[in-house]
Amino acid sequence: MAKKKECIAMLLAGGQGSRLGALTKSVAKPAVSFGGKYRIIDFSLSNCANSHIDTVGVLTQYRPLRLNAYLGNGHAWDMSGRDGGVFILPPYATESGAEWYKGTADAIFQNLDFIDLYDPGYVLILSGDHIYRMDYQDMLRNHKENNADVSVSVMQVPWEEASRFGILTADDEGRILKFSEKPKNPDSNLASMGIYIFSKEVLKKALIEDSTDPESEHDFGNNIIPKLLGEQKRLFTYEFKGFWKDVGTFGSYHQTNMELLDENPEFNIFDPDQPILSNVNTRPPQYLGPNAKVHTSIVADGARILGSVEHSVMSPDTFVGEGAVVTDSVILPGARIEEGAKVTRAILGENAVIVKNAVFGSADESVPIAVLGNEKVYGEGGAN
Amino acid sequence: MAKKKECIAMLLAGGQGSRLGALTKSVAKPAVSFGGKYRIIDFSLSNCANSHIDTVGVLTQYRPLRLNAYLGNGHAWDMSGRDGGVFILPPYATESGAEWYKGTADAIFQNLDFIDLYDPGYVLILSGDHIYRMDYQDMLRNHKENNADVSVSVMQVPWEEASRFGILTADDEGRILKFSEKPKNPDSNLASMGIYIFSKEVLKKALIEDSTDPESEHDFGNNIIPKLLGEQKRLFTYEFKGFWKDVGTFGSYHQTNMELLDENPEFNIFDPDQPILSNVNTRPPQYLGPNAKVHTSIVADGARILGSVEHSVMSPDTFVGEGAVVTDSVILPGARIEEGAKVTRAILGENAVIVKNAVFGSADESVPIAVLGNEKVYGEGGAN
Amino acid sequence: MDKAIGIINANYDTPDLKELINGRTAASVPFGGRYRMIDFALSNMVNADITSVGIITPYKYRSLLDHVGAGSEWNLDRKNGGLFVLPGSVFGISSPGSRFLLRDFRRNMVFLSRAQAQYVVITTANVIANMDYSALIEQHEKSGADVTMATITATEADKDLMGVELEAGKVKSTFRGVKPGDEAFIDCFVVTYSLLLKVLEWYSAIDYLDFFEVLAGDYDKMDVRTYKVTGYVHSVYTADNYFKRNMDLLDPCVVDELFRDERPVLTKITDTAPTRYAETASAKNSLIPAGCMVDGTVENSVLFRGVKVKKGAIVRNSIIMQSCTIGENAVIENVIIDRSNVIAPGTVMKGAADSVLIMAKNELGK
Amino acid sequence: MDKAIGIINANYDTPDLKELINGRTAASVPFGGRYRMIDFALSNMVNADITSVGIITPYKYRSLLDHVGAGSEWNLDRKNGGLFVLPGSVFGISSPGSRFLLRDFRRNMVFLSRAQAQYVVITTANVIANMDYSALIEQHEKSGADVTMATITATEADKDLMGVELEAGKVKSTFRGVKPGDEAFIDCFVVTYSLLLKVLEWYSAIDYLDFFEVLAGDYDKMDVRTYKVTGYVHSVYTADNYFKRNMDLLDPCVVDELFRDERPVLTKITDTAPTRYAETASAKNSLIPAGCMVDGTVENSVLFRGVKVKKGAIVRNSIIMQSCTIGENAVIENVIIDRSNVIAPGTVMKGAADSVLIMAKNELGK
Repeated sequence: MAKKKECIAMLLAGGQGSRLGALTKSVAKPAVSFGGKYRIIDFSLSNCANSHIDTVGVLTQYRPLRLNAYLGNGHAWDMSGRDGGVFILPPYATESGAEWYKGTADAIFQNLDFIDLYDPGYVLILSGDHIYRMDYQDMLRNHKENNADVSVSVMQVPWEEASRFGILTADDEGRILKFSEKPKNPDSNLASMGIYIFSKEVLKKALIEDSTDPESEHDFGNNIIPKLLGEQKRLFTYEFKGFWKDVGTFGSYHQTNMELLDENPEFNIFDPDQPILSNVNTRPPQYLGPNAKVHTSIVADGARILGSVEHSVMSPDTFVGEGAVVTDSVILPGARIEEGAKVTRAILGENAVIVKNAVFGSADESVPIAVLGNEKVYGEGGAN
Repeated sequence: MAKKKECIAMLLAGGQGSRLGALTKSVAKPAVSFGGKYRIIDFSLSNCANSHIDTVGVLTQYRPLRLNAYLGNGHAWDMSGRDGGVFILPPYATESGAEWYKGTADAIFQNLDFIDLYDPGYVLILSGDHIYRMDYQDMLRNHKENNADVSVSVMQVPWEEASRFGILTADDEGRILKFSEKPKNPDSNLASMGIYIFSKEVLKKALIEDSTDPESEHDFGNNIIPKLLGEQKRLFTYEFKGFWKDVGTFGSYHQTNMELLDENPEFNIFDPDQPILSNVNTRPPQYLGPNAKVHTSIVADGARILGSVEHSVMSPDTFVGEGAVVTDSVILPGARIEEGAKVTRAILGENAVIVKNAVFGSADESVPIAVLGNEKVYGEGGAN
Repeated sequence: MDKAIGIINANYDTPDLKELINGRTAASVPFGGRYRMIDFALSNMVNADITSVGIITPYKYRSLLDHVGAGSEWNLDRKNGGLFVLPGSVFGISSPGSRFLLRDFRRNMVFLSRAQAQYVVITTANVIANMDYSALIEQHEKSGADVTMATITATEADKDLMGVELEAGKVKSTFRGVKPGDEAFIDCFVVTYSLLLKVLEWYSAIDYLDFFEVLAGDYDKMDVRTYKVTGYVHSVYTADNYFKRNMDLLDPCVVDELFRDERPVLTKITDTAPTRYAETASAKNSLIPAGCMVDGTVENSVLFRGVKVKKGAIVRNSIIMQSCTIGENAVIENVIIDRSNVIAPGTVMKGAADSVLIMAKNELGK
Repeated sequence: MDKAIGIINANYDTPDLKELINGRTAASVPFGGRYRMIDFALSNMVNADITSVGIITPYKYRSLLDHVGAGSEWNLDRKNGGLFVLPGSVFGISSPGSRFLLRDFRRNMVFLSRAQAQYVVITTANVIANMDYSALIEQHEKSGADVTMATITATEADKDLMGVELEAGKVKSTFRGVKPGDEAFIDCFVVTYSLLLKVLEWYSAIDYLDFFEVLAGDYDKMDVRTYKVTGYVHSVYTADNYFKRNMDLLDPCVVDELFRDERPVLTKITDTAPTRYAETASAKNSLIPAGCMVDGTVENSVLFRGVKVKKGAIVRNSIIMQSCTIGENAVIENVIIDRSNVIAPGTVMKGAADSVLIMAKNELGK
C-alpha cells in the first residue's frame, strides 16, 4: 500500500509542557509560538524536510485540536502527497480495549502498526520541543557506517553541568559503554539530546519486550537504552556540534528568543538556504508609525508598531501603541501593548493585553521573567 | 481565528462495526470499500461537499490510522484549505484527565471546543455508514423555516417494519410529538435516519446537561431527543424521499451493492452532475482479456479480467483468472480469483484470494451470503 | 452548480506602467509590500464564494503563472471548479483602452460552457479594492439587469476610467475624459450568463471589439445598471498612480480597509524569516514585510520581501521591491527600484517628488 | 539542494501526429485509456526523486496547463522546488526534428539559475517508457561524462529517431535514417549542470540551434556517452506510431512493464464512477478506464473515460477518446475518434488496418 521508506520519523509531541503552563492554554507545547513567526515544532519538521525525510508520525494525546489544524497533512513542510505526510497519531481503541500512552516508549509501541505500514529500515525518534538545525541524513550515514543498532545524538556540555543531564560514556569509536541519568560523578560530558536512530527490527523487538515488563516506565532514556546496553547491542553516539536548546522553561524560552537578536546569532533563522518552514496565513506587512522606534528586534507580518520596540521579538498581529515601550521581551501572536504602557523582560501570551499606561515586568535581572498568559489582560482599570 | 460558519457537520465514525467484522480487520467501518471504487464514508462527505458544507469533524476512536490516511485534510472532497477541512477528532487528554467517548452525545460533548472554534449557527450530526444522497442545505432551509431547535431527518418505512426502527410521531406541521424506540404498536411509520440539525445553543446546553446525568447513556436517539421533547423544545421532522441504506450487515451490504447493477438503479452513482467524491490513487485502466466475458457489472480501474464476471461489483486491482466465474458477488480491492475458480453470491474482503479451481459461495438463496475476510486465502491446496 | 463564476482579464495593454511591466504582465506587478496587483481581484472572487475563476493571460504570462500557481493559496485547487489559466489573444487591432475584448472570451468558450452558472463576474486585474462581490451579484440578481457595472465617484486620480451617464437608473451612454465627481466605471461588472453567450454569438464576426463598445449601440435595448462602490477603490494603469497608491498604504485606515479579517487579501506564501532590525536601524511611517534586514534608515517607504538596507543607507519616499540591496550609506529618495537590484554603497538616487525615478528589474537576479 | 533537476521540453513540431494535435500540444495527446503523453516523462522524473521540474510549453499550452495544473498529482506542489511552466520560443527558424533548441533553455535561465543542481535530466514529452532515471543519473555521475544520452536498439518503429555512432564507448557522431539494430537516441539525456550553462553561454549568438547540432561539432572535445535502455521504450511522433503504441497496451506484459507499483505512472485524477457493463455488453481484449458505459461490443480497442458504447454498437481495433458516444448499432473499425464526438446511431466507419481513420476532436464538447 504505502511505499517502503528508508527512514521515517516519530515525533514525541505528547507532553503537556506544564512548565510553560501559561502559554499552553488551548495550545499544545509543540504549537507554542517561537522566534516571531514560528511554532516550536517547525524546527523539528523543517529538519525532517531539509533531511529528505518525508514521513513523520506525531504522537500526541494532549489537546490535539489546534496542533491538528496547524499541521494539516504536512503540506507546509513539503510532506503531503502520495507517499509521505505528517500523521497525527493519537491513542486509539482496539478490539482489546483502549489505552493512553504510558510513556515515550509505549507511545511508539502502540503505533508499531504505523511503522510497519512504511516498513522502514530505520526509525528516527524526535522530540517536538527542541530548537536546533540538524541534518538527520548525516546521523543516518553515521549509523550505517557504525553498523549500529541504535545511535544516540549527543553534545558536549560543561563538565560542571554534566550531572544535570543523561550522560553517555563511549569508547574511542563512539560505542556507548554506559548510560547514567544525572550522575553525581560523571565520567563523561556527552549529554543525550533525546534524538535516536533505531534499526527498525531492534526497535520493534525492544518495544514488544518492554511492553510486558511490569517494572518498566516505558521510557526511552530510562528503560529502552539501558535494556539494549545490557543486551550488548551496538549503541553508538553521534556527536552534534551546533546550537541546540530545550525551551521547556520560561527562562530558557525567553533566553533562546533573545539570542536570536545577537548581531551574529549562533542560531541563524535568516539563512535563506536553510529556511525554517512553517504554516502561516497571509498577513499584511508590518506597519511602523510616524513616531515608531524599532531596533535590535525581529518583527513578523501583521504587526503594527506606533511606539518603541527595543531588543524584542514581535510575533504576527502584535500591536504597540503610541508612546508604549517594549524592551527585552517576547510578544506572542495577537498580543497588544496599549498606548503609554511599558513592558520589560517579559513574555506576553497569545492575544494577551497590557492596558494603557500599565507597567509590566522589570529590568531587575534578579527577578524572574514576567509572564502574562494567553488571552489574559493586565492592568485593567489603570491599576497594576 | 477560524472563519465563522453557518453550519458545520459532525460525523460519527467511531463504531467498530462488528457486524461487518471480517471486512473491518485493520480498517474502520466507514473506510470499508463500497460500490467498486468508493469507501462508505465517501457518501456522507460528498453530500457535505455538494451541500457546500466545508467543515467536518470526524469523531472516531477505533483504528483511526488508515481512516486518517484516507481522509487526509479533506482535499479529496474539496474541503481543505484556509477556512474549512476534514478534521479527525479522537479522544484526547486534558488537564483533568483522559476519557474515551461514552456514547454519540458524549463524543460531541467532548468536542464542543471544536464547534466553538467555528461558532456556527447550526450543527449537522451525521453517521459515517449510510449510503444516500441528500441536500443538507434543503434540510437546513426547512429547519430555519420551522424556526426549529432540532430537525430530525425521517423516512417512511412500511408499517409492518416500523417496530424495528426509532419512530417519530409528528403533527400536521411536522412538529415532533413523540419518539419511540422500536415501538410494539407504532402510531407512525416515520423512522429516524440518525441525521440531525441542531441550533447550536440548544445542542450545547443539552450536551452539557446530559454530561452530568448519571442515568444517561449519552446517546442522541435514546437520551438527547427524548430530553428535548420533554423540555417542549421545537423538534421537527424533515421528510427525506429517496434512496437511503444502512449497510451495517453483510446482507444489507451485499444487497445494496447488487442494487447498483439494476438497469435503472434507484441509487445512481453514474450521474455526472452529482459525483461521489473519493480519494483514489492512479490505477491503470481495467484490462479485459481475449476470453473475458463481463456483463451487468461495474468494474473499477486496475482490475484485470480474463474469465467471466456476471452481475457483480469489481473493485480496483481485482483479478479474475482464465476460466474463473464470478456471479452475484462483491469483490473488494486487491482480491484475486485464480483461474478456474467459481465465486457465487459472495463478498471477498480486501486482498482475499480464492485459489485455483476452488468454489466459494452458493446460488442457493436460503443460505447466507458467503464472506471471506480481508487478506484471507480460501481453498489452499486445492481443497475447499 | 455555483451561482456565479469569475473571469479576471489580465490581457490588456498598459504602456503607462512603463518599466514596471518589463518582463511581466500588469496583473503581476508587485504591490503593497508583499502582494501582486491581481491578488485583490482574485481574493475578492474567493471571498464571495466564487469557486471557478478563469484568468485570461497575455503572452508574457510566466510571472503570472509563477504567482498564481494552482491557486492553492486562494483555495482554488479544487476538484469542482478551481483556477483556470486561459490564453488571451495577441494584441494589435483593438482600440487602446480596451480591457474586455470579445475574442478573449470567445477563445475560452470551453471554460464558459463547462462552468455553467447564472452570472459571470468579470474584472481587470488592476483594481486595488477589497470589494464585496456578493453584494454586487445580489443587487444584479434582484434588479433583473442584464449587466451591472461597478462604479465610483471619480477623483483626480481616476481620469483614465470610462464615465457613465444614467437615465432613470439605467446606463444610457459612456464617455472618455472623466472629471472629478463623475460616475466612473472601475472595470468590474457582472453579466447574466445567458446574455454574455448571446453577445458572443451575435458579434462572432467582429470579435475584435470590446464588450463595452458592443454595448454602446445597445443601451436602449439592454438593461445596464450601475452599482456604486464607496471606500478605497482605485484602478492602477499608470506608474504615477502606482506610486501614489502604494504610498496610500502608509495610512493605517487604508490598510485596515483593504486588509480586513473577514475578507482577507490572499497571496502566495513564501517561507521567509521575520524582519530583523539591527541596533543601527531606524524605521518609521513605512510598510515593511517579513524577510527584510534593516540596518539603516527607512522613512515613508514601502519595502518588499528580502530587501536589505545596509548601515548608514537612507531610503525615503520610495518603493523598494523584492530582493534588492541598498548598499551602505546610499541615499534613495523618490525612487521605485524594481526587484533584484543591488545598489552600490554610497550611491545617491533622488527623483522629484512629483515624478519619481524608476529602475527596472534585474532579470537574472534570483 | 537536490542532485538533479528536470526539464521536459514540449516545444517542438510534430506535424505527423496530424489531427491529434488540433488544439493541443503533442505533450497533452491522450494515451492509454486515461493518461496524456507527458505523464510518462513527468512520472519518471518524480519517481527518481527529482523535485524541481520545468516544462517548456509551446504556444498552444492550454490543454497542457489544464492537465498538469499545479503538479499536485505528481507531488510537485512544493515549497522547495516544484513544477514550473516555462514559455518556449515560437517556431520557424529551426530545422525540422529539433527538439532541444538552445533558445528554449536560454529563455528560461531564471529557472536554471534558481534551481541549482549538479545534473539536469532533459527529455521530450513523447517518450512512452517507465524508465529509472536515477540509474541514468548514477551512470552519468560514475562515468564522469559531460552528457549521457539514453539509447535503445532501434526497431522498425523507431526510424524517426537519431542514430548514434560510438567509438571506445563515446559518441563520435549522430545520423538520420536509423535502421533496425542501430543504436538510437530516445530524446532523453542527462547533462552536467555547469556544462549546460557553458554551452548556453558559448552559443548565445546562435541560439536557434539544437543542443545536439551544437554537440555535433564538439564530439571530439566533449565526453558524450550513452546509457542503453531495454524493455518497452518508444518515442511517439506520428499518428501511425500512436495507434500502434496504444494497441501494444492490449498485451498485459506491456501494461505490467509500464504501470508498475514501485514506479507508478501518475496522472490527473478525476472523480468518475466505475465502468458499468450492461446485460447486453460484450468486451474483450480491450483497455477500458473507469467512467464508461458499455452496452454494446468492444474488441481489441482502447477506450478513454466517459465513453458510451450504446446497445448493438460495435467498436473494433479502435481508439475512442474521452466523452465520445457511439450510437446504437454503429460500427467502428480501425478508427481513432478524438474526444467529445457523438457518433449517430447506425453510422459505419471503417479504416484500413494499416491506415486508420482519424476523427478530430469536437472543440466545443464538454
